[in-house]
Amino acid sequence: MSLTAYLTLAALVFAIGLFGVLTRRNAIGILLGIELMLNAVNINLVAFARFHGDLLGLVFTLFTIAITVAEVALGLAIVIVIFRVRRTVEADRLDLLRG
Amino acid sequence: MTLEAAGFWVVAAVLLASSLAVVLTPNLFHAVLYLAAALVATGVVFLLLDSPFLFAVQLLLYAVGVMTIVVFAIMLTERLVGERITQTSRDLLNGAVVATGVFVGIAGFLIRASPSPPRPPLVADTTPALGRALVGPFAVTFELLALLLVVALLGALYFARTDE
Amino acid sequence: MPGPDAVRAFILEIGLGALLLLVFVATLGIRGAERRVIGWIATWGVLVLAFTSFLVRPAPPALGGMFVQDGLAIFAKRLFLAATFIGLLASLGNAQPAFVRRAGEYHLLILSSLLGMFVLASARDLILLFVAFELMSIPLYVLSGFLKRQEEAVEAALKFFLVGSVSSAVLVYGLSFVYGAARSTDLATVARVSPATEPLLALGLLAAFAGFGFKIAAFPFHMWVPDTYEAASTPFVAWLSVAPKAAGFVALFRVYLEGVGDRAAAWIPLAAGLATLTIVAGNLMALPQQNTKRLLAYSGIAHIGYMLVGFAAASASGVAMVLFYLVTYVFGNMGAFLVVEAVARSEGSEATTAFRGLAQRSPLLALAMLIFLLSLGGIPFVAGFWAKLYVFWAAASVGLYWLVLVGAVLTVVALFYYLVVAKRMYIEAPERPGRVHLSATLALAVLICVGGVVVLCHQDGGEREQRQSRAVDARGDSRSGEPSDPRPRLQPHVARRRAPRERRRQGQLLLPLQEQGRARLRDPRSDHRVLPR
Amino acid sequence: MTLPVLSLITWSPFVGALLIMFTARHRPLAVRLIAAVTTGVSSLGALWIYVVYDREAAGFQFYEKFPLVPPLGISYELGVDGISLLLVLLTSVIIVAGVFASWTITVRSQEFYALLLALVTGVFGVFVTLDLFVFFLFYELAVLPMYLLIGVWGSSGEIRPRGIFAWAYRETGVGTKEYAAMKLTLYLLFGSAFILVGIFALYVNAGASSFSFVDLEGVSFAPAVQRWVFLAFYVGFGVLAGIWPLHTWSPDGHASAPTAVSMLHAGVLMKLGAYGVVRMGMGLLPGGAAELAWLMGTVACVNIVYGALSAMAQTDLKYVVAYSSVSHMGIVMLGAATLTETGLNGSVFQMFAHGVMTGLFFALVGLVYEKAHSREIGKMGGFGAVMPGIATAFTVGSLSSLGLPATAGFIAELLTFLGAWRSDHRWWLFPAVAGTFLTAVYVLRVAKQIFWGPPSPHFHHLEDARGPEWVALVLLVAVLVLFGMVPGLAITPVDTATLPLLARIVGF
Amino acid sequence: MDANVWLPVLVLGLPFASFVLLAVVAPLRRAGGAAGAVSIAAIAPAFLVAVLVWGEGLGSEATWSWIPADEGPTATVGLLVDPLSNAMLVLVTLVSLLVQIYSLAYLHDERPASLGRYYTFQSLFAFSMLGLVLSPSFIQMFVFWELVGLCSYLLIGYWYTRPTAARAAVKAFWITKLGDLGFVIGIVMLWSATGTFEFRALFAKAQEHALAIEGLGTIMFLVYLGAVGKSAQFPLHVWLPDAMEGPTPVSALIHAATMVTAGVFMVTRAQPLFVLVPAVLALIGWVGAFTALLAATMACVESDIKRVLAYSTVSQLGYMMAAAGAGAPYASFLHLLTHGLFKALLFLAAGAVIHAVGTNDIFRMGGLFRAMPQTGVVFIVGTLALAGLPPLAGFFSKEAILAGVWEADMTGPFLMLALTALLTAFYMFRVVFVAFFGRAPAAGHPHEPSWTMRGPLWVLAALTVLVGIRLAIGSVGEHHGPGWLPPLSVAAALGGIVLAWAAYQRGALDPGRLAATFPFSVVDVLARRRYGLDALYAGLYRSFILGFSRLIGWIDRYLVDGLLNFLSAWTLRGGDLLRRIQSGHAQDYVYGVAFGVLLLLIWSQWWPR
Repeated sequence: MSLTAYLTLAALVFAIGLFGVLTRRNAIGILLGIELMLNAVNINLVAFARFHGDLLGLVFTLFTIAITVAEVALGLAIVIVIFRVRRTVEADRLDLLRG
Repeated sequence: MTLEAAGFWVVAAVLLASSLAVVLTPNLFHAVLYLAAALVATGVVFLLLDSPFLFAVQLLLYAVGVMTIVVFAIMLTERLVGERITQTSRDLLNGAVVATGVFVGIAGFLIRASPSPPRPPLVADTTPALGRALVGPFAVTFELLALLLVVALLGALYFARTDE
Repeated sequence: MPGPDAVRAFILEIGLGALLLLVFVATLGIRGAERRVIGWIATWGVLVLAFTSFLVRPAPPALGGMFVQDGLAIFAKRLFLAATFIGLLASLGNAQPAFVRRAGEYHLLILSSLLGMFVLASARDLILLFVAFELMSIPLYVLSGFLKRQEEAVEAALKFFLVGSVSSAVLVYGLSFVYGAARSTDLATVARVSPATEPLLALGLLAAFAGFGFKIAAFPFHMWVPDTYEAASTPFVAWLSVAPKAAGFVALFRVYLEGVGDRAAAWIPLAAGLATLTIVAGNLMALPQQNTKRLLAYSGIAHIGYMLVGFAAASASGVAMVLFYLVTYVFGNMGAFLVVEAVARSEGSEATTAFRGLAQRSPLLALAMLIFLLSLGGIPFVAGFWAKLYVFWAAASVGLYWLVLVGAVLTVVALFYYLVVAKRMYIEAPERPGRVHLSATLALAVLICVGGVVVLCHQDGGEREQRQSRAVDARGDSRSGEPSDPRPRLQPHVARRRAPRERRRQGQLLLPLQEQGRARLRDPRSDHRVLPR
Repeated sequence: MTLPVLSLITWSPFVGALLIMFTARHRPLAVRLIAAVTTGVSSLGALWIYVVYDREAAGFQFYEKFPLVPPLGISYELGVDGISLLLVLLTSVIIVAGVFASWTITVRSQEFYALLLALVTGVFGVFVTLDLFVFFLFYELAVLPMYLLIGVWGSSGEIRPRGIFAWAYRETGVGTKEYAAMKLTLYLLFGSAFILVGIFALYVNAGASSFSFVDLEGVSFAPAVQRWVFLAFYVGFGVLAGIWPLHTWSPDGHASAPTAVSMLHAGVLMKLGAYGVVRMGMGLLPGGAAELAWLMGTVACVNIVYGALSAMAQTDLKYVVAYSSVSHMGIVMLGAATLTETGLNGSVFQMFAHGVMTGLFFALVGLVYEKAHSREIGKMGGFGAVMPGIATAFTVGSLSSLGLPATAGFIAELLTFLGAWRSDHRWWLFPAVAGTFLTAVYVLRVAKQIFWGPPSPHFHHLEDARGPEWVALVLLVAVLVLFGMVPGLAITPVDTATLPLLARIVGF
Repeated sequence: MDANVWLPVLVLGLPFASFVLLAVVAPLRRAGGAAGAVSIAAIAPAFLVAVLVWGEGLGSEATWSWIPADEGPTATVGLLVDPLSNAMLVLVTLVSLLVQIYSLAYLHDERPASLGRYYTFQSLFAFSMLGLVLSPSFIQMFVFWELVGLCSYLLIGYWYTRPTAARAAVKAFWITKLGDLGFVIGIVMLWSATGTFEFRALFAKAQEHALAIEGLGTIMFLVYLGAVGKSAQFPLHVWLPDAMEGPTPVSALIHAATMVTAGVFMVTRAQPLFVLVPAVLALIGWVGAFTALLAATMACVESDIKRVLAYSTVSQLGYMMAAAGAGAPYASFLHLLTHGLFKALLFLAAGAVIHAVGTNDIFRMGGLFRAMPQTGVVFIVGTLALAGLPPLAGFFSKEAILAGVWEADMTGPFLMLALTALLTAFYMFRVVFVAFFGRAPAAGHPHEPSWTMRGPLWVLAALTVLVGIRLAIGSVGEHHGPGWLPPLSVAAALGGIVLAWAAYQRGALDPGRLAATFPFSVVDVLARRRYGLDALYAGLYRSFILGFSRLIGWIDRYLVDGLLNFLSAWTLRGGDLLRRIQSGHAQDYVYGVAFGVLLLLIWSQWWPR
């Protein structure tokens, strides 16, 4: 398969992830969307690395994965603390600050 | 159709389907499971791209690790709520339009891009080189990553602990 | 292993790392209310580092070119240190329990974010850049929700985190394309990308721009800003409003001016458009605000727009002007936030009405606030004026007169809301008598900001430029006999290190930056392709 | 080393402001005395240079220069020619009168005088500086204190929102002093944005690496630059000069401002706008001036007639005077637009004459307001019987305003008329002349309403001007009449400056 | 400086010194009587010097630079001393002197401060009027022209607490100013074309036929407009009757003898220029004659004694203008002088009457001759002079005018003027019969005035007679009219007198019934309404100027400023609307990012390829 195919696949996943982020109400659901977006990045990077015969992409991917994990962990912690304070994890209900 | 192509189509179908399921399914648990599927499918894509090491990382560290904490979080918040986690969605149409727009925008660039280069032959196993790179030129970056993880954990811990 | 040269390049980072360790150890060793000491340790440490930073000289690239310690980086680091010092100093007097008991976490997070900024300022490799970017960002999410019992604070943290994560995703998605197009993560290589793959590069840079746009809070990526500023603790917000933005701008310069070579001019319309949008939106949205912090948040967005004006000049002088703008912005904006902190502490309100009659209650504090507001408003005799002047100058030099006009006219709109605060302080009668009390450290921080705002206008109109123009003359390219060179004789910090080989024709502005890039290509050390194909 | 008399003039009030800020806390009399002395020093200096000024020689005299920022070509460069000489004199007259006219201010007088003096420094600075950049700084200094001066010490008018934009009126708070202060400040800064762009454009296009007026004067700019930069200057300075339709800040601002500030603002600051157009616009961009004179003159004609008619429609005394300024500034701009010697002399003369007369007006209006506590014309009447001195001074002011011979206003208008008919657009004469008639209509109508007629029982207790206030009134009236009878006092020096200016424009 | 110059300067300087003294030294002014003494002490020697100047027939011209300019002064000031100005000097100083003396008694009830103000203005007026007649240039004439207008304004409004006086003063100023607009435009154009304001230079050019300026007709017409306003020519005559709100001595001085004749004086002075434009000259003649007739008809229906005199002044000014227009400046000027004398006399006498009876209404007087015979006699002398009966002064000057007009082949004006002569005699004797010989009881307690008032009356009466005799015997009064003219003129005057006698003394004619019959009814109705001109002006003022100003005021506030407020309000509101995108929902913020990306992607269409 060509590089473009992989890139297109990644773009689709990216868009789907974005869609999830935009439409999910549950904060955890939103996080899942973000995961998908980052996943698309990894596909991109690996595909480029393979097609360029280059290793940097793979290195990049490793870092991305690690950072993603960190972000998810932190995000979930925030969700939990939100839940503790506000008794909800619905992002739309969190609108004390506005305007 | 080569084997690789066939594999790609299959994996792509699975990946896209599970991704869509992640964002569309009403049940959050199911969504997590679909995400696991999507991550595994991604791992398979890595495999198709001759990166077995990354496949492993993806599977072990990412899919499993992420899954675990997400499930924990769901358990934590759901149990306290005491209701089923069926989540409704916000306006799907707006999201779909914007997401499609972004995709079309990206695709426009992809189309304009020069024809993709031929896939070069695989020179050698990349894993050792990867390892060397991490302790070589990217050592400092790696250190920073470590710090980052520590800090993230510190933050997560700070939020999650209930003492005081 | 890195040699002495490399150590020289890393000296500030190493020092900061040591400070981190020190704070960490202190956190483990000290308990309860004694933790206040941690704040002092961190503050003193940052102060020492700040002094050290003035001793640091540009060093050759380290890590095979990934890490540079050039004029831009050093300047940025000084700026971060100054901002951090003021921010830490101001939060020393913060007696809220969360800050006393959790001082260890608080300072660790701030310092690690600072380290992220340091590396970001020096990173010339996409991977390092991204990691540094994240290292800078992740502590900020935590810090903005540091008052984790407060509904607003955690809400703000979640919003900040969500928008930030998505932006990070977009950023790294873009970076992946940049890498894909350039086949390298080295910015110098990026600058040489063959036109055949350019659409991908363009896509990558655009997407990455969104990520940076989030960090600097350009419209429409700014939306997390007001909520976060309103909810988070004020000294932190003061710092948040300047340091990460400065880092974002430095990264922008690295990627978009150094990293695109001859095509920098292509960014002019985009940056100009974004600048216009940001200025207009920021200023308009600030108009109806009643909460001073929110007001300053929106005004900060507008300021980002003004900096983008300098960025839009896409010229060496533009970079210099934006850097100067950042300096004045650090002092002016932090100062304003700190006065808000003082007043809010005393009055229990962050609304603009809390400022009523401040001029009669605490004339000096009111005067300080007035000076900050005037500086933010770009009024002569204070630093902000020179800053605006210089970015406009840079834009005018490349013929962006319309942008200058838009910017200048919207300054007037901005003055409206600044003057509303001034009105509260000076025209309206106080609601209750008595001075506004503020802690000594906070007062000192405010004083430093006042000093910065006032002194900068005296010095930087003159001395700095003078020095630079002397540098120009020394190079002997003042082109005697050709007096009609209309460009202001201003050279950016980034260019001071290496003299350009040739002066460019009008219209091609990025010479010094490109020269740097090219020089690196000739430098064998810059080749870090150690990896097998 | 000669005495840097221009610096002395400029900075003396500033020193006064500092002294007041730091030494005279809670001592109102000391505040006033410091103000009187420091402005007095400026005035003596102004008088001195006026007397000593070499009327045979053209060009800038009392020249001072030292570099501020050499690489950018910014320097502290002072000098006066005939035009600025006269305007410096005007400023000194007005500020001395202003200090005396506001002698009775009691609320926060320390800050009031300090701000007032700072503002005056800005005004002097604008008139004497020859460096465009420093000019801009002084310009801002002259504008900014206005916000607080009006906001704190001003008075609010009574305007009930009506008409199609009533909601906008409620939204913006029309009529209040805060509104007026804000409007004035923002409007003037809006104008200064154009000025700044213009200055940059000149600097960049000249390539001379200098902001010096003298240096830039030697550059001939490309026609497009001339046109656009002149337009920028015209709009930017024109805001301050009250050109239609950018004038609406001035009635509100002047009406809301305290007496001394109105005097200074209408009397001097509006001139500053006109001065900017003449000095910067016409002086540096002769081609642009020649090309756009039609615009200037036509707008000026609108100003004259429109301002007069608007003044007639007002019911608030201060608004009447303020609109009369709009009308009279039209004469100033018209005179400049004629591009003739007489016209330009008339323009400068009108700057002076209008400055004094409007200063007088605002001083009087301030006194009347202070005593009667009303600005509504309809509520006043018969004041002539109880305050004959004020009535007389008001009459003199009115007469000068309507261009009666033997007052300075006549000379200015006559010269402008002469210039107008000799310009390329003869028809300008007619609106200008019509303006004088309309002025006669509203000004006498107001004078009649306020000072004539049967004395109202409400106002029997009112008193005439007293003590220091007389100083202001007599000074202004005397200057008005003196320059009206001996116009050569002003025109001889002015002519030395206008001729070279015109030579460049015509020669372009 | 030789006597030719400094004597006239002295004449000019004395009142000026008096004015400055009174204006600056407030205590002196507030002393009232002392101020009057100062003023009189200044004008009396001025009068003597003026007589000396006139008697010696001095002539000179001196100018000094006034408004400097690069190539010679733009405007000069100076003196032009010639027979014309000399005669005016005498007239002005004389009437001024007499009026000032007269006023001492007339205004002795005034508060001292007011009286001081009065004499200050009087001095200023004397100075201004003298300056006007001595003007060597249009510009100086205009300067003093305006100054006398100012004095007129101030003195009409002398009793400024009276609303009517205030209104009349302002009206007078406005209407004359209206004419002055023409004047100033005219001289501006003239200067523009010739580069000078000076009469001598202009006349020289005119004589050399070097004044072939394009539009000279327009210029002279505009200059003439000034005279229309000042000399109360149709249609700008409406201010003069109202000006009677001022003290009567003021009316005598300013609104009869001197200031209102400034227009005539100017046209006379500038005759060499006017003759170059015959059309304008003809217009002047026609307008003058028409004014004369129109004013006469209005005088016939007026019952206010001062207003009758005012209309008669307008009418006589019309005479003068007609003569000037007919190219008989000499006649015009002669009439100016004689009219100055006898009209001042009439006004002062009327003042004495008013002073005595406390009313202006002739129908509330009656039989005054018995109570104040001296006043009656001088009034009748004046009336006869005005009616134009020989050998009084008026006869000869009127003769000269009629002759001049006839010889200029201006039949229309001539007929109008002749009719006016009849009417003049009629309305003047109407006053005489009603007020002095009427049977109605007089209001108040009529009595002869004090000597300070009577003195000036007798002096003027004597002069009226003496000048008439002088004209009768001397060659000065020679005229070249047709032989039938004097009888016709006398007949007209007598006819008017008889008519008045019949209607008001004898009762043979019922004036009311006469007025009701056609065509008199039309005239009567119109004249009583002042031919609607006042109403027209009031209407124009109210609807046009005030209405327009209200419109502009509205536009300014609600459109020009309104637009600004609208914009700023919308800016505020725009901010308010815009901040709604800040909905508070985290995902909407993500939408922001997504939109931003989309925006960038769309923008990239302009990406240079």
